[in-house]
Amino acid sequence: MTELNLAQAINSALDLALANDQRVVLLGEDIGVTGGVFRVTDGLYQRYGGDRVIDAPVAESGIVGAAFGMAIAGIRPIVEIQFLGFAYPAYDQIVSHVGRIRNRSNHRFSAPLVIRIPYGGGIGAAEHHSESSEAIFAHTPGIKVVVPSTPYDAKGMLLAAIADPDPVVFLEPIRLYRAVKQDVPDDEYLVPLGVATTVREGTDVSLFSYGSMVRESRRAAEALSGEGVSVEVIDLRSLAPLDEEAIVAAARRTGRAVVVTESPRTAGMASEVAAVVQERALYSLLAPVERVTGWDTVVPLKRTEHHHVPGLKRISAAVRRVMEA
Amino acid sequence: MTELNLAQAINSALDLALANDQRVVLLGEDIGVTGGVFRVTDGLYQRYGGDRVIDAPVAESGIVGAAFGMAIAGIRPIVEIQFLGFAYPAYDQIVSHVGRIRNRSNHRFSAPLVIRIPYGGGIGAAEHHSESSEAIFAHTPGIKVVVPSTPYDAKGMLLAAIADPDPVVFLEPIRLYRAVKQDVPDDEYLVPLGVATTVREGTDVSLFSYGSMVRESRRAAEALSGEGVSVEVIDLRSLAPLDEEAIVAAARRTGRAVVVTESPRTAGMASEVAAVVQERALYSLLAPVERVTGWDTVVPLKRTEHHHVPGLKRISAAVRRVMEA
Amino acid sequence: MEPIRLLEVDGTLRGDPPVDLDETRRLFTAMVTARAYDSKCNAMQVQGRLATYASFEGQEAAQIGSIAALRNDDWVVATYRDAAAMWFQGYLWANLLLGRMGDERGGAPPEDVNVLPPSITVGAHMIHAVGLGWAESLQGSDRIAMALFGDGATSEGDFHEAMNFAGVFSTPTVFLCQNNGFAISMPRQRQTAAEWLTNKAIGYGMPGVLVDGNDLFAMIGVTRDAVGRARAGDGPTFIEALTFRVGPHTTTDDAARYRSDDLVEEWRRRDPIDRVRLYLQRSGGWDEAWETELAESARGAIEEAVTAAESVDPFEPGAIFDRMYSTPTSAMDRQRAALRRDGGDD
Amino acid sequence: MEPIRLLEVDGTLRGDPPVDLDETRRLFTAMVTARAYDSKCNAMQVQGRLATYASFEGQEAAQIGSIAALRNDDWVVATYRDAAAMWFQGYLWANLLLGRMGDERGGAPPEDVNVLPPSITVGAHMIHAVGLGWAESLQGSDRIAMALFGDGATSEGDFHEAMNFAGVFSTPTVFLCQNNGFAISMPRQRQTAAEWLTNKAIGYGMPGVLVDGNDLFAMIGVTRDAVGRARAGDGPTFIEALTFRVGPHTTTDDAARYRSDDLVEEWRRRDPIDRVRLYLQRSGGWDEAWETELAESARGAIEEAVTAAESVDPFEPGAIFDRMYSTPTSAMDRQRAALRRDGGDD
Ligand SMILES: Cc1ncc(C[n+]2csc(CCOP(=O)(O)OP(=O)(O)O)c2C)c(N)n1
Ligand SMILES: Cc1ncc(C[n+]2csc(CCOP(=O)(O)OP(=O)(O)O)c2C)c(N)n1
Ligand SMILES: [Mg+2]
Ligand SMILES: [Mg+2]
Repeated sequence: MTELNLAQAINSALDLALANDQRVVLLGEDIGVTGGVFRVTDGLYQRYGGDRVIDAPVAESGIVGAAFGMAIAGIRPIVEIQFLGFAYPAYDQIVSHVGRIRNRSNHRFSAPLVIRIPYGGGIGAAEHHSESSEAIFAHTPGIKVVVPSTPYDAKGMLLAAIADPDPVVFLEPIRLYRAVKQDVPDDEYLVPLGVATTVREGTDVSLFSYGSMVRESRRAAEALSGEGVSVEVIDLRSLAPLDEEAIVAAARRTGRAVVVTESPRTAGMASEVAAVVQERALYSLLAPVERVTGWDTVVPLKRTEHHHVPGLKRISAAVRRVMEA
Repeated sequence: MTELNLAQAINSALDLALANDQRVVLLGEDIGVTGGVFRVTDGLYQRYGGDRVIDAPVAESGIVGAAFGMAIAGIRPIVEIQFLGFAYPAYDQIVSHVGRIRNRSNHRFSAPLVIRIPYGGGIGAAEHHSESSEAIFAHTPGIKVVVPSTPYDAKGMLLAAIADPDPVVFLEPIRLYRAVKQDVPDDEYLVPLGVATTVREGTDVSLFSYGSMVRESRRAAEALSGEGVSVEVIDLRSLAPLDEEAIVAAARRTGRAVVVTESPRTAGMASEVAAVVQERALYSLLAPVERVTGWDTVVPLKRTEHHHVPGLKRISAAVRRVMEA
Repeated sequence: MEPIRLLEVDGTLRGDPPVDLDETRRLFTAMVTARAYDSKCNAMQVQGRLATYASFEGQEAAQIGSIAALRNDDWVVATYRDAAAMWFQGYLWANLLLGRMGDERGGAPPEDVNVLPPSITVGAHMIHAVGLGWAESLQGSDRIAMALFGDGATSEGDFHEAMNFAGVFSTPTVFLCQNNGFAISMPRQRQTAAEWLTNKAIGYGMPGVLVDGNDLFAMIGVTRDAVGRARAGDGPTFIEALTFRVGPHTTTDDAARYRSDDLVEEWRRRDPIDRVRLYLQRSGGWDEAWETELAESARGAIEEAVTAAESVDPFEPGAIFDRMYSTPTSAMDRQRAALRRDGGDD
Repeated sequence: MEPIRLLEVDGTLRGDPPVDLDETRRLFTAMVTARAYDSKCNAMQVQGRLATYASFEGQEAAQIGSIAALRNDDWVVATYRDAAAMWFQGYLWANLLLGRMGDERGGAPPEDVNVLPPSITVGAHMIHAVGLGWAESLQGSDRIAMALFGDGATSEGDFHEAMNFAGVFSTPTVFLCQNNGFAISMPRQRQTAAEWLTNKAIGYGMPGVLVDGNDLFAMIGVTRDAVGRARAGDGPTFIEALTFRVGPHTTTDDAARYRSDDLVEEWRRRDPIDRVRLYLQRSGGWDEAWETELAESARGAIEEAVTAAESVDPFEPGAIFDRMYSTPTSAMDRQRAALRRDGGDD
């Protein structure tokens, strides 16, 4: 056990994967010599050399496309895209090829690669550096999309993603990279993909979120307990596939649901969760499912970003609303 | 008035726009000399010349990016992407630039361009030729996303899109290009964007759809009337912005809603509509909103495509279910 | 720049042939077989037995010649127009047909054949070849990867990234561009202002070769050199093979809209099969009975493949949920149940 | 290949100067002013008054020299590292600062200034310059467009598509690549195996020029030629300006991880401002009092801009909904109401 923050936990997972499986290779911009813009790959180039930890030209489509080819031929590539806002040039490779090769070759070929992408706002970053467009990946057939919110989950889910025989988009909440430390086992362990987890028990309302919004949801839950509201917080962890059973069970239990994401609202994950809840738990609902989301706007720059990324105030307001309904 | 099919109606709109506004320019692959793979631009190159109807190299990002620059400098480009499956390479330009310039320049610059894209399946086309990923565009801030389902709407909505001071993604249901003819005015007229329309009256259930799914929904409505179910069919027409008022009013009126799309299910437009309905019409709902969608799979090839794209059978089953709930 | 040519249009040879007479006869047979496949597909499409079909008539030397320079286990990543190449590397005609009938099982070549299913997205697949070859090097194998693509594909950003990665990482990749003069309706001159596509190679620090793509021998020669370099660890090569598609872009295309019959006739006179026949005749490696017989057995092989493809049973409805992941996810299971409940449409 | 150079490191001239002494003094002043801005920004970032900042120290000649060859109304599309160029084309320091403070209003240059807000996505903006210039030609104007970008940007697919479109459509575009040796941590040699980026131009059928980017005069000369060609309707040009960023990639970068102090020192000796000062001294166009004064007033101008930027009032909460569309859509209105109801977080 070592106390690690989320970035260090990911580094530890990558280190183990590189050490234990010769097929594992890292590929990305500035991940080698400098250890990545967030230092998540720190020290790995020095430890495993430039053939295992590969600094790539500035070309996201090329990086994902090359990794895709590598994966088909037996390598286990782990790609880093510098920020989610720079993943769009690679979107065609992901939707048209990475997510399809198993289907289009009827299992003859597969592409077990992991695409790690820091995402999300809340730190007043420059344009394009605060994207939260995870829904477009969750909407993409043939891939899995997961988001850890704790160091423990980050390591175990990344190791599970690497072991997965199918492609996984692994989103890392920038805002949580160094936010908290947690005891994390030194050895390999797997946190299964596709499974949500309850991070706080509660009986009045179910709060669904993932990534950095889990922390905001917990903050709100704590605050609301002072008002006598018992809020359950569920970390979805996996966006594709979504753990519908966990969602539906919680909604049926409490009868009140709020979903929190920092992404654009229209056709985002909050809408998906709301659709599922009403579909399978309608008759238990005591109030409409509230969506607390980023707006359908570009993430505003530092000066107004707090009007966009949900936090204590907006989450609490939504919870109070479902309580009063 | 002339009887036109949907492809001809679009051709007529383009013809008028080119004739009436010197700033209008068409840009796309094979749109000139041959008139486009669907012949939608037939005759326009011959009429307006290669400086107005521009055949571009095979490079979707370049086409959209160049049109974006053109639009900023006073041209009104209308881009054609050959199929929605080939729009992904241009996605970065759309999300990172086309939808952002007004915001990032605080209105100093804007990009009034139209991106026309044939979409959807049901005709047994080759891989990548049947995509229905409109949700990723609806999820993209700063653009409008519209889908006509009739020749009349196609012409009027395209002219409205061209006149719009903001970028519009204009999706054209491939399956309907030549499916029906309709009397269409010869002159210019506008069908306002952002507004849904009721295409069939009914009192028991509201069926929401757009594009080629409107026709399937109508077929189902007709069939169900034989079973004594009165089905209202609403053509959403605009996905961003969504006409929430129309959706909510209908759901409150009938108390039963079914949404039909041919796109992947998770985080698709059907989820958005379901989320809106439960949010604002929960207490009127007599049954959960049903989503009839494509699956979270690649669109299957010809031999099994009919297991994927919704039609009479699946829509009717959903309507019966909400009736029985 | 003059394209490399070994075999003149009249069948006379410049210098030494790259292969002996037996191998030439084998490759001639392959080209004739491929053409038989091509005309069968065109016919079947008209009969509604195949979906849209993209003919490769006229490009047989470029495809068979380049593949002839590969080893059996090398990787090939090609397009919708490269059925001849794919087949010659071991893909089955029956699978190619099955794909054109709209059946995903067509995308699966035999286990020991390293050929990806045909790429329909223009441009995206070249970087896959880069990754495949790279993976082989990383694993200590000397397998190489060849990407086949058209002149139009060189306009896509992904072409650039593929070429650039191959240069930077010196991957064992052969970029075989069949410049057949058109990308659907657009002539090569509208794809780029460069005089030759070959001019692009220097921008990636790699050798570029211009070759007569209708010359079987020249194709074998330049590809062999490129493959040799790649296998020796000396990096990638770009080959521009000048050729022509005699047919329309696909069966839905009307080529008369954008090119003249004269141009087609001009290229028919440079037919890649005729040229080898003339050479064989000059070299005493041909007689009519032999060709009649091989044409006969080529047609027979294609008919067999058609029968095989057409007798494949349809998928069961649920199959689409089994193909997406190694093990169906919870979403696949839920959706399979929904399809089972409501039934698919038609 | 040898880069074009007019001014030696010691300030001696090869051939004729492209501008007279007065203009040289004006451009020297501009470079000094730009550097004052750069050091102010670095200082403000440390104080937490600016978000991440990307220094252009060492690249002043490349930016001021190239812009000097433009007309006032020409278009400029540049990156996060090109503040000197943008300002010299008319963008206000105050707006550049405002942007770095995290305020969208920084993205709006004055009405008559044709400079887009700085591009942060690497690669995507060059094609915008192609479209801008193209639009001008289509409208009968002789305005041209210049794109500024780095060596790293040449690896993106969008670079390729931009260069290719410019070639095919012969648009009035100047591609100004500031090859400053690194893309974050990656040296130029890791971006491409080509010997020079200039080698890429031939692949697009356009002229490519290699120039000493720390030489103000050479920059003016080659850009003027390129602009002249573009304005005359003779199409695009690619310029590779060899330069160096003396500072780290941005204020969050630790350049010591990937490059040596020796390399930095070597480039400091080629400082673009020093070189012009030496030339002015040789030509009798310089005295210390003059430089002291101009440095003083440069700092004054920057301080004024800082004050202006820092006194801009914050946005009202609802402003984000007004910036997205010409007229807010129904979605914007609904979401504005929701924000008003619940309040924004902090
Ligand atoms: C990304 C993408 N854009 C557009 C298309 C539509 N399309 C199919 S083939 C083709 C032309 C390709 O020309 P070329 O690369 O020369 O190959 P050829 O067909 O001549 O063999 C186009 C534009 C596509 N399949 N993929
Ligand atoms: C599409 C995209 N990918 C990655 C990044 C992250 N990034 C920012 S600057 C940079 C390096 C750019 O290098 P270069 O083009 O040489 O410009 P320089 O910073 O040296 O001026 C990278 C990779 C980005 N901004 N956009
Ligand atoms: Mg071609
Ligand atoms: Mg650089």
